[in-house]
Amino acid sequence: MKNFLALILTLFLGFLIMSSLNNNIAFPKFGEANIGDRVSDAYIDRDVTENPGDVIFGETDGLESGPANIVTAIVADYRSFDTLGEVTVLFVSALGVALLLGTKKQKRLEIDFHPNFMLRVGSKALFGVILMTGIYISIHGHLTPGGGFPGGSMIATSMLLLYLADDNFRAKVKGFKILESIAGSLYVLIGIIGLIIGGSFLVNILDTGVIGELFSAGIIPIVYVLIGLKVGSEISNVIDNFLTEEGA
Amino acid sequence: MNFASIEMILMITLASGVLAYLIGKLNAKLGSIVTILVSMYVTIAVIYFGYNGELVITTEYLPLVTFKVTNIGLFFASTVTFVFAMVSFFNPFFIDKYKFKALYSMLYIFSLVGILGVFFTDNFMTLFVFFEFTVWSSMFLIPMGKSTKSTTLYFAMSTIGSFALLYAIFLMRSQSGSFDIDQGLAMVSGAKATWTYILLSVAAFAKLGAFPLHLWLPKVLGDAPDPVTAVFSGGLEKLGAFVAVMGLVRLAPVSFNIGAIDMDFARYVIAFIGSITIIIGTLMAIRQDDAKKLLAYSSMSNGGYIIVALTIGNGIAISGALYHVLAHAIASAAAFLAIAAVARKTNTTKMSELGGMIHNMPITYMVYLIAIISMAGIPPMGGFISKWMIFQAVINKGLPIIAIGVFFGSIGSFLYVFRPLAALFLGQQLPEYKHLKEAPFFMVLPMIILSGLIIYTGVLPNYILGKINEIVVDLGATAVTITEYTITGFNGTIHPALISGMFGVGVFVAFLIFITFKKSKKVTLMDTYTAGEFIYTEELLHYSVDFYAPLERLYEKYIHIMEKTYDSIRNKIAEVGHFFKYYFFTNKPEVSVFWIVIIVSLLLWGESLW
Amino acid sequence: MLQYAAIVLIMLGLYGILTQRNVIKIILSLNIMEIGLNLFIISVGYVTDGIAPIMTTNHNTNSLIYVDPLPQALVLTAIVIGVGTTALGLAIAKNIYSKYGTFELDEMEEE
Amino acid sequence: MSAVLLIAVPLLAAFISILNKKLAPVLLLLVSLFNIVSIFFYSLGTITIGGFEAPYGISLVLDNYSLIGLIVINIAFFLVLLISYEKVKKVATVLLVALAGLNGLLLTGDLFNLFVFIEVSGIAAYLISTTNKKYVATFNYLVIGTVGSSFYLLGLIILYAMVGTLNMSDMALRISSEGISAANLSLPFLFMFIGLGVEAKLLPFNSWVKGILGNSNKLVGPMIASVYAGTISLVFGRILTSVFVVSDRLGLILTVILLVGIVAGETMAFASTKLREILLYSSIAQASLVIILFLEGITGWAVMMVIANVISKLVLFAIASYTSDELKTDEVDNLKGIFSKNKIIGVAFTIASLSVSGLPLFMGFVVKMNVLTSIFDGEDYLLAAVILLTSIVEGVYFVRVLIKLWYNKEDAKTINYNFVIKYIVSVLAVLLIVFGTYTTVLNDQVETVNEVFEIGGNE
Repeated sequence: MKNFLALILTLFLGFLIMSSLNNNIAFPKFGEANIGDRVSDAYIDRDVTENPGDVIFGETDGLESGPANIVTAIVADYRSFDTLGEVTVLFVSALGVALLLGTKKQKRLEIDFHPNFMLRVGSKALFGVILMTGIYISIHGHLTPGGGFPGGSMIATSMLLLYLADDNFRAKVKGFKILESIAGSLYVLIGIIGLIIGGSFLVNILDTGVIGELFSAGIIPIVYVLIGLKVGSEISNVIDNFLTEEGA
Repeated sequence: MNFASIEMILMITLASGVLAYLIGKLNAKLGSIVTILVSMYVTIAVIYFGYNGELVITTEYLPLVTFKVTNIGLFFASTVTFVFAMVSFFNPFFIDKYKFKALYSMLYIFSLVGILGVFFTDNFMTLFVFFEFTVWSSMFLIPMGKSTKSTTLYFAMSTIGSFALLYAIFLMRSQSGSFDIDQGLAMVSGAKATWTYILLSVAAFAKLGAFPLHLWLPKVLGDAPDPVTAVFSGGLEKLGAFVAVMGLVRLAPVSFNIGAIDMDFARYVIAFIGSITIIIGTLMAIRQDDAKKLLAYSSMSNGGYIIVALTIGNGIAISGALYHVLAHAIASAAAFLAIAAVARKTNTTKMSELGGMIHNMPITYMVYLIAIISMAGIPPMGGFISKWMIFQAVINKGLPIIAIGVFFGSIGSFLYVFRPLAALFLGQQLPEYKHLKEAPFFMVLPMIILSGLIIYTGVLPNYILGKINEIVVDLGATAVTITEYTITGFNGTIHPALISGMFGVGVFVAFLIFITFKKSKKVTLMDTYTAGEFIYTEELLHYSVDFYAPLERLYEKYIHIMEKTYDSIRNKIAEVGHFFKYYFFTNKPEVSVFWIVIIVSLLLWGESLW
Repeated sequence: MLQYAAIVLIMLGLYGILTQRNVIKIILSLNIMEIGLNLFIISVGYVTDGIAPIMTTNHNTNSLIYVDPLPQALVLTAIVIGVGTTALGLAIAKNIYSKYGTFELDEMEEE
Repeated sequence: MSAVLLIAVPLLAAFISILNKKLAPVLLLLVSLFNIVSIFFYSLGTITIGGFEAPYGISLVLDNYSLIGLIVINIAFFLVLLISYEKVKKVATVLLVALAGLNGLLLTGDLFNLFVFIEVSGIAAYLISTTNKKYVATFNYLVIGTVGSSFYLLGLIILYAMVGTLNMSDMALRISSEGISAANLSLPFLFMFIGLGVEAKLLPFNSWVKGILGNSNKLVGPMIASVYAGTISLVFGRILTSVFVVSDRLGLILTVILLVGIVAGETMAFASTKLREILLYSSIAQASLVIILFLEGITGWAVMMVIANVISKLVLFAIASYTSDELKTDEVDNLKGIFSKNKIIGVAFTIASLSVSGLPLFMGFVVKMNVLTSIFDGEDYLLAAVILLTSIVEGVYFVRVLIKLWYNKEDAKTINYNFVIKYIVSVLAVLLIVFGTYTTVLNDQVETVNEVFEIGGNE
């Protein structure tokens, strides 16, 4: 009965939302969004502060925001403050997981599965590759799809692999903590330096370079590496917390 | 510095409230002595300077706080501060009984501040602030007495009253554009006038303890500390009368006119409720065992007289009502103080547990006698004058149904006021109270002053009536014709002094006869027997228990109706609360989500339908 | 249409939260709802025939038709926040399990 | 100096504080103190972040509205830390993040940034609430909070699709210039309203409150009921006054829902017998009332009411939670007479509750009177009647509690309230009296707040 009622309700609500959106003349139909009316138009044209004309990959330099990946430009430059908040959310929830699951962790969680030698060694080999990919993705966030968050997750995945493939493995949690702390603090410090030098928080104080080159976009690659390290260490921390328990 | 400016009086009083607290922390008795000094100071300042026209307003301190001396404010203030001053003499003798001694002194003074502020302002907001101030400072006095239970009830009823007042204030403001009292009352019109009339009546009823908001009165007066009861009955209750004058007399409700008696319907309804108040007060007073509660119900029924008189609203009615305010204030203060004096020694106010106190406390007995004679409206006391004027007005207006209530109350009061007299002071003396002495001098003194005043108001009412006439003229009615010794009503003229003289002679003759031909013999309580058996235990076969049993049986079934009503209101509120708790706070996350879904759905559905 | 699919997912998540009494399943329902929401966010920025908002050697100028990059940036934030909440939820779930020995809300004693 | 430091410094401290557990609480106090002091040095205006002008970059808005909020919330936050210092130690980093989140909520001028800060402070709140050790309650909070913020985000995205901006003032501008009808806006606004309503404890989206505040310890109680509630109310106020264009119909319906919330809150408090429950239900009613005032456009006094609530709820919940921490019970009947043994605490509690129920001499009264004046000016007689009627109920249960806690029992337990809480609650109580008698301050503040919104908002 309860389930049926819930079904009816959710169906009803879904139908109402759909029809309401459908009848809403101001709401653009799927695929008919007019970007020209939106703020994102300026992000694509990079003409928030001044109009650089047509931006051409590999040629235009000195843009207000340098990444070739426009999403990165938004995430790490135009709306970098959101990203700081986002990092904080992840930070505080990782911290919360650590708080909730106890701090006196000594040993791995007992699981029935015992990996064999091949798996252990093989996964260690794979670990390096995944780690490197993660770092690569973080560093190239301003050029290609990806960036600090996927890169960081990938770094954490490599740790997860080690955890799963070896039931005795423990990472040095203390190291993660230091890394996390330094990366986070640096992010904020970069912001504050920007405030001191550039007059506003998180302003891009470095030269943005030529769009499309690896060493371009000013602080964005730095920020993304920091985010990558931070996210990686945080998620690794979370993994560690879930896979260990109190004991000898 | 002008010590007779209203701001100064209020400031000094407020400051000495704090001072009383601080001193009271060091020595409780000293703190309570401060209350005497302060209330004496206030009384003298108000009465002496006020009636010499020297009470002034020096500056306007705050935007919404303004003061004004009016005749009616002065009249009420003198009455109430006088009561406060008289009662304050009792404080040092009772202070040891309270749990928070220093606080008691402070709150006592704060109540006085609040009440003064109400009477001396021409601004509704100021009036309301002080009104509420009085409520909460007097509220915390109650639980220091016998029981803490009635405090909440008092607060609830008072708040109903004060919020009705507040709503009325805002209604008037919406038409007059300011919080000025005179403007507000003058400019409100149409349906809003009727609403204001009703709301102000509710406010007055709540404070006066009139039906159906009367329930707090007996409970609070039964529970509160003994001196405080006198303050409530003689002082704080009169706030209601003040508001009633404002609403019932100065406003003209617009409903429809009842042609036969030339009276507005809304007004008639209020008058009717007033007369019901009288009847219920009387009936309930008759069946009480606790002397304080009995007097409380009598206060209630006296409040009914004031309401009835004010609704009639012609000169003689208004001056009757105002005179009744004064007469009842001092009479009930005296009566409550007398009972407090007894209770201080015996620790009870139950009539069935007392008796024969006349042998120990003759002066207290006399004071009580005088007070109740006044309350019953018998010459030569003040209560007679006011009731006479009210009767005049009611009869002249030709309100048969209401007159029934008024006369019933008058007769009924004969039935009940003499019961405590007989039970407490007369009759057989209880052995355990044999060695009690008369109250100390400083308790007797205010009681004597009060009884002197009761007699004065009964014998020579003309000076005070002259002052009241000024108020009556202010209110726009015709003044009552008075000469030095006479008052002229609608169908005759009385000479209070003459009546009193004759009455005095009669009493004197009776007393002589009583002394000369005394035939009774004084016996102890144990000197009796029933059905041939001697009594061996000292239990009291008290004759004032179930005194009016046959009468009580007539309405026994109905007496708890109001209590039940309020209980059920309370239960309903709690039920609603439980309902909400049950459906919204169940410790299940899906409940909130469910409501979110429901509300979004309904609203969207509504939007799409419209 | 993609937006409708997204709304269906959101409703599915809501249905799960409304009906499930298992802590883990509730967290899963939350996740489904968040995925639906993310899909919806992305769908809002879609432009027919638009390309991914990344300049490359192939699409080397900003005068092309890109899809709206802002919702994509927002969705990134939303995803990360979702991860954070989920991790926290799971940690609380683990604590609940070690306290009551069950994930079923109905089997726990009332606090 | 830029007001962004109010957010950045706590964040920096939070990141550093995980390195040393012992240092973290000290850092927390220092940062909180720094925030309080530094507020007075910032100049008013819009602060751009990353050097990009609004609406393209995120901007923070420091106007008189957010300034008042910042001052009150930061000071209240600091006081809560002092009251519950031994509880703070374990969650110091979380509290630093919470501080950043709360300041962000008050400052931000961007709707999506607001969502991020809702999550930041929300997750911090979930973690703070775990110190109650009632995990199911926290779980409820998390689920409902997440659903709520998801709804907020959904509404926000729909709004973005329609208008094409995320900045608050730009959004308001575009809505009026493009002439989007209120009917079309009602869907996203409704979603956002509900999303914020969950955090602001509006009935019926608030079943989490009972579990969290009903079991609160001396950190959670004042933190959630006073600091968080105040912040969310102010955020709500900003959005309702400067972004939302509520159609008359929707406004009416929301007002009715909120009125039901007031009635429900007061009656539930009336029906409760536990001290913390009484307080939490009463704060539900207050929250609803504040939102109604914002909806009605009585912004200035609504802000004052928020401040009055922050102060008085801080006192009430600090005392109630401290007491129930010590005695392991919060049944009012078991607490009879405790105030007669702890007079200072008792007086502060009395003053705070009298202020909440709106008796004169105290801040709550001044606020209530002015609010009523404005409501009557708007000729909303029914609303005024409901507020007054519920106030009676409110006063009755507060008086009932007060009388019980002061009287009735000779062998009342003595509780050792430490001197910190004694000082803090008495200072706050004095503050309530000062604001209740010296009303000029309040009037001035109300005018400055109203000016913010009359001159076309927060440019």
